[in-house]
Amino acid sequence: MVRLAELFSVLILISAVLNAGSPFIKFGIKLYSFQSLMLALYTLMVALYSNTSALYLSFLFIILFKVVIIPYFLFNTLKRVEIKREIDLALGIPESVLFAGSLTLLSNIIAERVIKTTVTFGSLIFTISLATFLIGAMLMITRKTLFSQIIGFLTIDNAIFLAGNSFTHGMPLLVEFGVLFDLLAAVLILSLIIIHIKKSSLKTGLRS
Amino acid sequence: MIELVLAVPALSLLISLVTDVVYMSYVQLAASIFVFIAVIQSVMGLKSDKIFLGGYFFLDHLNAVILFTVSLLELFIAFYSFGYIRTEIKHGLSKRKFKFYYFWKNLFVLSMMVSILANNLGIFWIGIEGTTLATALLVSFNRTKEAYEATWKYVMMCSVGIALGLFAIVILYFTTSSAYGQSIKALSFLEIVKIGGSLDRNFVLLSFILALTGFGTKVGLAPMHNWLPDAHSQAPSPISALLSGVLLNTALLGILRFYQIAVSSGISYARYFFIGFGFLTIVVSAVSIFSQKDYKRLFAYSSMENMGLITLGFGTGGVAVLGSILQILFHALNKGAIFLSSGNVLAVTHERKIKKLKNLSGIMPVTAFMLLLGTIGITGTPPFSMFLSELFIMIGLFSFNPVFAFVVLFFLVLVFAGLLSKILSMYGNAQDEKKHAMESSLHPFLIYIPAALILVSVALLFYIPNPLLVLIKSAVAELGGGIA
Amino acid sequence: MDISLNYEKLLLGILQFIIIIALAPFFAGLIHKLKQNFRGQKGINMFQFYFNFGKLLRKGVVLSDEASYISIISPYIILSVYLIVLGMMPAFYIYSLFSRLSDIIVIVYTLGAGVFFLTLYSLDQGSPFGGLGGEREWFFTMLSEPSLIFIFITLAIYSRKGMLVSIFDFIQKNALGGHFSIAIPFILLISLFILGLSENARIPIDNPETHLELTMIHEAIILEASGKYLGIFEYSSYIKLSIFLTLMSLIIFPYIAYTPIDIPLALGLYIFKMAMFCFMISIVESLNPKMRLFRAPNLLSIAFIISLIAMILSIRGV
Amino acid sequence: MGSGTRDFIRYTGIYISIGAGLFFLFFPFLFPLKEFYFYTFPFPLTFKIDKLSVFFIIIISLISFFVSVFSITYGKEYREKPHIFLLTPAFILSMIFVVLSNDIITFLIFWELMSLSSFFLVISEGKPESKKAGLLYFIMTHIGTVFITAGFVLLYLKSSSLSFGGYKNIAGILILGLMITGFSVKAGLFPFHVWLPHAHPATPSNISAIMSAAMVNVAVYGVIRVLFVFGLKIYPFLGIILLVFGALSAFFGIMNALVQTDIKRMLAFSTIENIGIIYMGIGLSFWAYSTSHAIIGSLAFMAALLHILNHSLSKSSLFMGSGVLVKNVRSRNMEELGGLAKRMGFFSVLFLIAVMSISAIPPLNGFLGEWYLYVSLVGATQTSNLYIIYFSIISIALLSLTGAIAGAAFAKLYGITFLGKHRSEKARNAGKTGIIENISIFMPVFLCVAIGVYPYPLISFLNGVSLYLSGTKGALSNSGHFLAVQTFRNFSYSSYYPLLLISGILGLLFIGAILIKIFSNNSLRRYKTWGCGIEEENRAAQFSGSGFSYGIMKVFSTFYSRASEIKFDSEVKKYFRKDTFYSEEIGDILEKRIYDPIKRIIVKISGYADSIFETGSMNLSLLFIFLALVLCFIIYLFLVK
Repeated sequence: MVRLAELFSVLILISAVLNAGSPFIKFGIKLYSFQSLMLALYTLMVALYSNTSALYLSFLFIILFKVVIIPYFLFNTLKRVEIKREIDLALGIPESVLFAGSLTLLSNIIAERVIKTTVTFGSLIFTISLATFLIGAMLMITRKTLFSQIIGFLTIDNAIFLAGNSFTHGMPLLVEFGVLFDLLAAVLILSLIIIHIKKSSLKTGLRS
Repeated sequence: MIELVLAVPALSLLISLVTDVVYMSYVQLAASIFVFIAVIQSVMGLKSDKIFLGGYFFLDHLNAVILFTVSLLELFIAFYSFGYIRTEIKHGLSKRKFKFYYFWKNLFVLSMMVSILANNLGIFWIGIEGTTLATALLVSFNRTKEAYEATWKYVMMCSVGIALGLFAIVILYFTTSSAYGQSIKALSFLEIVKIGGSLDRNFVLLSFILALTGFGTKVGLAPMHNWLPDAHSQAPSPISALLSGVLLNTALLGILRFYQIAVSSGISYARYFFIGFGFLTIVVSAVSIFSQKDYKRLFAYSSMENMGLITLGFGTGGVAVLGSILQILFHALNKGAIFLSSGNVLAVTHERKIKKLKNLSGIMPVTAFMLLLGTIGITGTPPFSMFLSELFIMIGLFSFNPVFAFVVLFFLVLVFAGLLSKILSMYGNAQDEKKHAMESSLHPFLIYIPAALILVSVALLFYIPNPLLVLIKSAVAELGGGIA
Repeated sequence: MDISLNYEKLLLGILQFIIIIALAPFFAGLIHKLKQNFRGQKGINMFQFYFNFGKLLRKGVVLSDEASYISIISPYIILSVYLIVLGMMPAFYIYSLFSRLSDIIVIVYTLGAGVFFLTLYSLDQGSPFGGLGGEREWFFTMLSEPSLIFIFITLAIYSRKGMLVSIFDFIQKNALGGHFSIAIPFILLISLFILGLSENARIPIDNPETHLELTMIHEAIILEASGKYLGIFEYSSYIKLSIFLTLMSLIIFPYIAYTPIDIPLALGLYIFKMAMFCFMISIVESLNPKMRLFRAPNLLSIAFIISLIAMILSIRGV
Repeated sequence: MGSGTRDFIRYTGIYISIGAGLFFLFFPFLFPLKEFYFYTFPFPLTFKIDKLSVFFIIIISLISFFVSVFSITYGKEYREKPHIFLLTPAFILSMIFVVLSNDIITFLIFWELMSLSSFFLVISEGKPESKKAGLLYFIMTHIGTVFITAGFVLLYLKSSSLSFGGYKNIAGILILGLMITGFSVKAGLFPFHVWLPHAHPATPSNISAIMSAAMVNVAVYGVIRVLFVFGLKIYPFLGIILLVFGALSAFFGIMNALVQTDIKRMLAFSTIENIGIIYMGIGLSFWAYSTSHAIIGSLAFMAALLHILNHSLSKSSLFMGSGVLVKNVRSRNMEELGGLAKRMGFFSVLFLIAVMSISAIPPLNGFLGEWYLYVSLVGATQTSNLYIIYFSIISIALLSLTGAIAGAAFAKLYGITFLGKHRSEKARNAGKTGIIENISIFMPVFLCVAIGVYPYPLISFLNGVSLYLSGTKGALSNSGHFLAVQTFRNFSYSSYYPLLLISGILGLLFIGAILIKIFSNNSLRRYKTWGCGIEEENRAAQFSGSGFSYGIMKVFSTFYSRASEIKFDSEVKKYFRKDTFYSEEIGDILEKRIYDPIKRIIVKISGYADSIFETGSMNLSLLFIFLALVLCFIIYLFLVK
């Protein structure tokens, strides 16, 4: 079961790296959905392992919000603004992938350094969580399309969920639910703004 | 009684969905007064921590001060909004645009109250994120390209920042759950502080760092401040006042909670992070202020500078803590006055650029004068109350390190010079043609409220009511600062 | 030194005062005469300036349309200011009439008051030349004021006395007593001589004999004066010359009478010394051309440095 | 606002000012209580009267009283801006309370109130240049306040007392340096003086009179209080530094005053000069007291106090006079005035006396202060400390040079403004001065003369102040009717008999006038001034104000930043030019070479910061967040055990 959980967690990281390697937005949203599914499955594994009832509910919430509703909204918005791919990349695709790899290495170093006490799922999960977090951040920093930025943000969020659900065996349900709800609201609002910005211009050139 | 502080905004939030905006403004007045009275009732004479609503919320002296600040400023803002809506509608803005104004505003205030009063760190987080979302659509109120872009930046940056905050909470929970197990207690601030000494320091420090950078984004600490000038300049002026005056402090409260936890677990050097970020913020804002072209952005930078100073004060400790807490209150009032009077300017001229405004004292003498007074007040010049708080912060800084204090003072002078030169260049010349009529198109509240804020700011220098002083002193004691 | 008054001292003081006032035009005339003789001219009568003065007094006054009260009062003020400074000098009798006033700083500043009114006068008629003179007058005053102050202060430090009368009293007594260092007074004399030339509108700084508007200094100021006012100005300038000559004569070899009996000898010596200095001035004036205006600071800076050296020497000598 | 309301406000303000001036003039005598409080919360405002503050209160209230009386009629100029007259009493009262205040917070509150109200007064005329001046003034004064605050905070940390009572003789060199720098900014001492020549011309004349004659003194009060009461007297070199900066300030101020043609700007530079002289006195006396040369100390201190009073009296009357000129001629430019002595008889005499007083012409009061200073400087050359000997020699040289240039500058001021032919049509049509204006100028001028001629009661009062501060008995004696001071070690006196001097001059004047009257031809004829034979009347042929300072300016050209330009007619026919235009601008060299570059550098740095932080790029902003995070992580890795 632990092996399986580790597989899911590695898949989360892989999907994040894949995201870094693709300029296509639709694919990115699909990847996010997949990543969330992996997260949900991982949560399920943890729930089975530690037999915490709250985590089962958490699994359901993740499936509901992250795998279904949020991608749905994003697809919806995408349809309305009609963007297909990232055009203007601050960092080229090969470089991004290489960078993502080195970030993983970096997070492994940090994890080895920080975690000295034995944690249930070992330092691997921490590494993955941190690496996903950093890759998400990298996506946000290097991508100029608003969608990619949202996806980056959501990746960061997944990383935190991964961390939260692994070595703490689940946050209190109230908090988790609130977080998910806020996330949904954020994505909603961001989608709304994307549509409005699309009306005037496509890129974010904030200069007043 | 304290429960009402949460209940009343929630109730008026619901009411605002079904009522017309003009009627709602009356309801809002009543609600704000009610909240204010409730806050006074529960805050004054507060002896020890008060836990309520099943342990999810609590009131100690520190958040009582901030709660008081929020409700006081909110009261003024409610009155101002009353006139603001009428003026804007009179100037040709459609009523429809204001339809959700009160809804979002009440949501904003509610989530602010929630995060201030939250005992549970998770709930605090939810509240903070709630403020971001509630104000997001207020920032985009003008529905211009700039407004949407500012909103995008605001939501994105704050969300990322708060995601870091969430990470901090997760890591903290990880350490505390070893003591309390998988229960809600492990996220409860009061419980964590109790067992601070037994926590794993490495993790506490990590969570403190994450919280500082995460919530620091929301506070507007440099270099995470980039959303702040955009959002402040684009939001409607009453909302800018709330954003600048109290929202930043609410986020700061979160950092302070983590700081308290860090201190309780015996990390003594956490304060150097405060000093570093505070100083950097002051430097960045002081330097940036000279090249601002938009007056609301200018004041946003001034907010940044003040938050930097407050953070610095908390970091240096001692008397400076008293200064910082006073500064939170005074800055809210003073900045409120500034944003409200600049709101008047905006409402009349519809012009944001400093260069385009050359004759403010000719067009609207009273507002221009209030703007000037407020600007002078915000830099800590007597007879405005911020003098007192800055003096205390300075005393703390000087006892920390005189040379460093002097460097900080230098940057404060830069801020002063920048602000004053920009405002004076708008202020106007006597030779220019006078058009007094423009000010009379404003609703009288738009004049009275900033004036009242300035007056209160002056009055607080000479007379701080004893219960308030006791409250502040207890808050200082909670943060471990000595009082002169 | 005892500066308390009695009738004898007062009377003799007044007598001395009147004598040196009366002698003032004589020395000016002497310089003029000597100068003309050097040039090989026959020369005027030595007492010519008395006649000039009398003639000017007899003439009526033409006043400019633009003249205000300044034109009317300043000649008198200038005259009395110079008179009072002259009255401080213990020319040959120690208890000079205004000996009590003869504080070194007071002297310099009182002289300054004269210049002040002179320049006010120069501007009063709205003449194109008056201001020219006034400006140059201040130009030289400004350059010579520090030297003048230094000279007096050096004297004061040298003798450790604050008042001119006591200073010369000290110098005379110690000159006879053998404690007299000749160096400092001698250095001061050089400086004072240069200042005397500049303050009294002498060649090479100024040439009052020509009436070329672009170069004149003192004459430009009083260009509009006529009749008795011109007379007063002329007389004032003689008195100013007398002041400087007297100072020089006192510095180099003071012989001052303390009792009425010594007065004739002292007076004789005084006139002799003054005549010697007149001779020197006339030599200098004959040998030198007038300087360009902006070269004058060079000369005056030499005077300043000399007095500075004297001052430092006098301090270190203590 | 109706004109009736405006008048009401105006008169209310003026009468409050007059009342405040009169009240505080007698306040120390009416209420001989030493300390009093106002209970505010949480910090009470505490005040205390001692001999030093009495002196300054008297000066401030005296000047305020004169100027407020002056404002009764002069204020009609500003009837459109009645707020000036409401700010004036606030300004006056805050000055008085600064001097009275006895603890840090009170002091700073009133100090800044003073700055604030004067700032509003500076910008009250609402011209672009007054805004610029106000900005510069307020920024400079804020910098000064920062230094003062820093000093006070350090004092507080050292003594843990907020009240001045706890600060006796504890301030070390750092505190003294900070606070004196701060006060010097307000006083307008040499390197910090740049605000002053801008602020004074931009302000209504009655206010510039108060600012220059009273407010600057408040700063000097701060210096004296800090140095002599708070200061440890173990840093004699601090006194030398003050002496040197004072001398430089005096010299620099008067050099610039000389070349100005704007009357008020010129007076402002003269304020810098006089502050320099005051600082010389203070510095020398501090040096002397800290090296226990009590005699020199008390002499120099007397010089400083006297000069403070003299400067206030003459400068206030001069500024009021410039107000009269502005009101009647509508010009502050000397080159547009001229010939006013015939039009404004009594006023021009008053102005002349004030001018003489400030250029230290004996026997007026201005000379008295300088005399004390000279005497103390000469005394200082008699000490055994090499440094003070050389610096006092330099100071004597600079002081005498300053004195001479001051004479030139003020002769120019009076000569060009009042004498000669009218230089413009404005001056020809100048109005008459009012009685109240004349009276209000007469009062300080009368005091100038009175102090100059009969200073003995004042001297003994000031001696009391100096005794109070130093605790040692000086060597001042004014037995009978002369001032005699012991300058030299082995018992010799310098002395000055103002009464004898004035009676001597007047007597000689009288005798001379009578004699000449008797022996001369008294016929008088009026005729045109000689104009080289040209018959046409040409007022432009008169000597001009800028010409009057040309020679000195040329010799000291390094002290000025001069930019001159010759423009020709646009139609370039080389040998047949119709017109040429010559324009010349003389600026403050310090402003051009130091202050302006600093300003440019700050703006440049700000531009860089702007291009880094405000690119508007979302990605960059996020990058900054993560960079901050990474930085914190790195620090964290070091901190982790």
